[in-house]
Amino acid sequence: MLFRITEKIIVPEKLRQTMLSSSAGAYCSYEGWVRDHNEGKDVNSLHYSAYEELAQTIGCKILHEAESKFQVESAIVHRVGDLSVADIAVWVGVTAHHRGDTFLACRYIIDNIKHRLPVWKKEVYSNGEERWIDNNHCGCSDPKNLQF
Amino acid sequence: MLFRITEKIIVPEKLRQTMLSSSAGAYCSYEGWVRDHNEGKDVNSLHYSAYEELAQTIGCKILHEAESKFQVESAIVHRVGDLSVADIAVWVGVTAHHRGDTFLACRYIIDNIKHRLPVWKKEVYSNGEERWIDNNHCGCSDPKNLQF
Amino acid sequence: MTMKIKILYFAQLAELAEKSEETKHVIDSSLCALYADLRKTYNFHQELTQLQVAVNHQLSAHDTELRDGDSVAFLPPMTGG
Amino acid sequence: MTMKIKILYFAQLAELAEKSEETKHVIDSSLCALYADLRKTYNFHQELTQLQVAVNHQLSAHDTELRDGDSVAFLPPMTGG
Repeated sequence: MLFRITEKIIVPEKLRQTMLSSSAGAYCSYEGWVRDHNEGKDVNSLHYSAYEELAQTIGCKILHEAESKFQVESAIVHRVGDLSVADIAVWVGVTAHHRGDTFLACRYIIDNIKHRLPVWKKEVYSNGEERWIDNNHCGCSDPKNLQF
Repeated sequence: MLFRITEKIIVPEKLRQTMLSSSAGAYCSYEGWVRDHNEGKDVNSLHYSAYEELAQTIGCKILHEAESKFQVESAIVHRVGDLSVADIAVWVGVTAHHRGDTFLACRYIIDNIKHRLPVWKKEVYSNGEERWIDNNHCGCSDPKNLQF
Repeated sequence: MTMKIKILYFAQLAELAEKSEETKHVIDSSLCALYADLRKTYNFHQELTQLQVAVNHQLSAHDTELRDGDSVAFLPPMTGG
Repeated sequence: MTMKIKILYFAQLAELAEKSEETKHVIDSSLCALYADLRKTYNFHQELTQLQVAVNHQLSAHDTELRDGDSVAFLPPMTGG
């Protein structure tokens, strides 16, 4: 169980290696990448800001919930600071005996990160404008659907 | 869209790099690892054998189905030959604009690989016995549940 | 009795306040009064009901009573990931 | 008229047959008759209904009629992944 907020570039292969286990049969990982567009606007870069003390508590809580619900090992690394297009903003890794648990746990973790982790995102557009995103919630991650 | 059967060691970081895209916001990957035990027996190694011509057709069909159902880019690499504990037997990678599609597509692909791809697995146990696995189907991947 | 309260700002609130933290001496122990005061000073957009509150780095109910030495953060909807 | 049929073996069938392929000359064009013959020769465990069939590298119905030059594979339940 690893939870980390970092300003450094996320290197998924290094993180993947921390998950290796000869008793696990299934590994599922998720990465959130900075896209070059959002809601019809050209995105140049993103800025992520975190409330670190609280994020540490809530991040570990989310992992703990996932591990006890789904019988998995799991980890989260979330980047903060200035990110460019194609950078990794968040990485989630999950291992288990069986694949079903890895998918359910990985999805549970990323959905809960988006709703509960005290991290905020500002988009910087190609025309120089900036905007703090004020709603992370598309229909697919409606809080009502968070439990599965 | 990449489908490959290979005798070589699977290097997930290399495959991940083939998926990079500045317009994708979400990447989900799955790996099947050789476990050191199965159904109470100590596993020493696995042997995978494939019907390559048919696997090529069916593998591409599975990817095509996933891409049209879920609006994703996707790839499969399946290893054959003799594998040791902790080796990667299969790798699946999926990218999309949004995370929901990547999870659904990745799960669809691995479930369909297990049921439809003409690949067979023989377990070699620490006591020297060998056994062709004759049932890949735990409850969680009942063919009835394959469509979601 | 005045209480010394440390206030932490994040995201758009930090940008509007032009600082990431400050210390205030307050008399009213309600989060509601504190936020009303800050909102007037810095022109925060949101109502208190739209924000979560952390007291001493723990998510806390909106009716939590402040005590001398507490830290407080008003948190806009989270948008990580 | 005899037909020349190439038969491909995989997994436990290849192990029991001790070969990965062979060519046979058959008279009966049914997959059912061909499998019954092979099953007797090699002592295959499964009934035909438990196997999928590929003719010329394509999954095919169990009542497909064989033609001269076809390749045929009888496939045990798949266990990849």
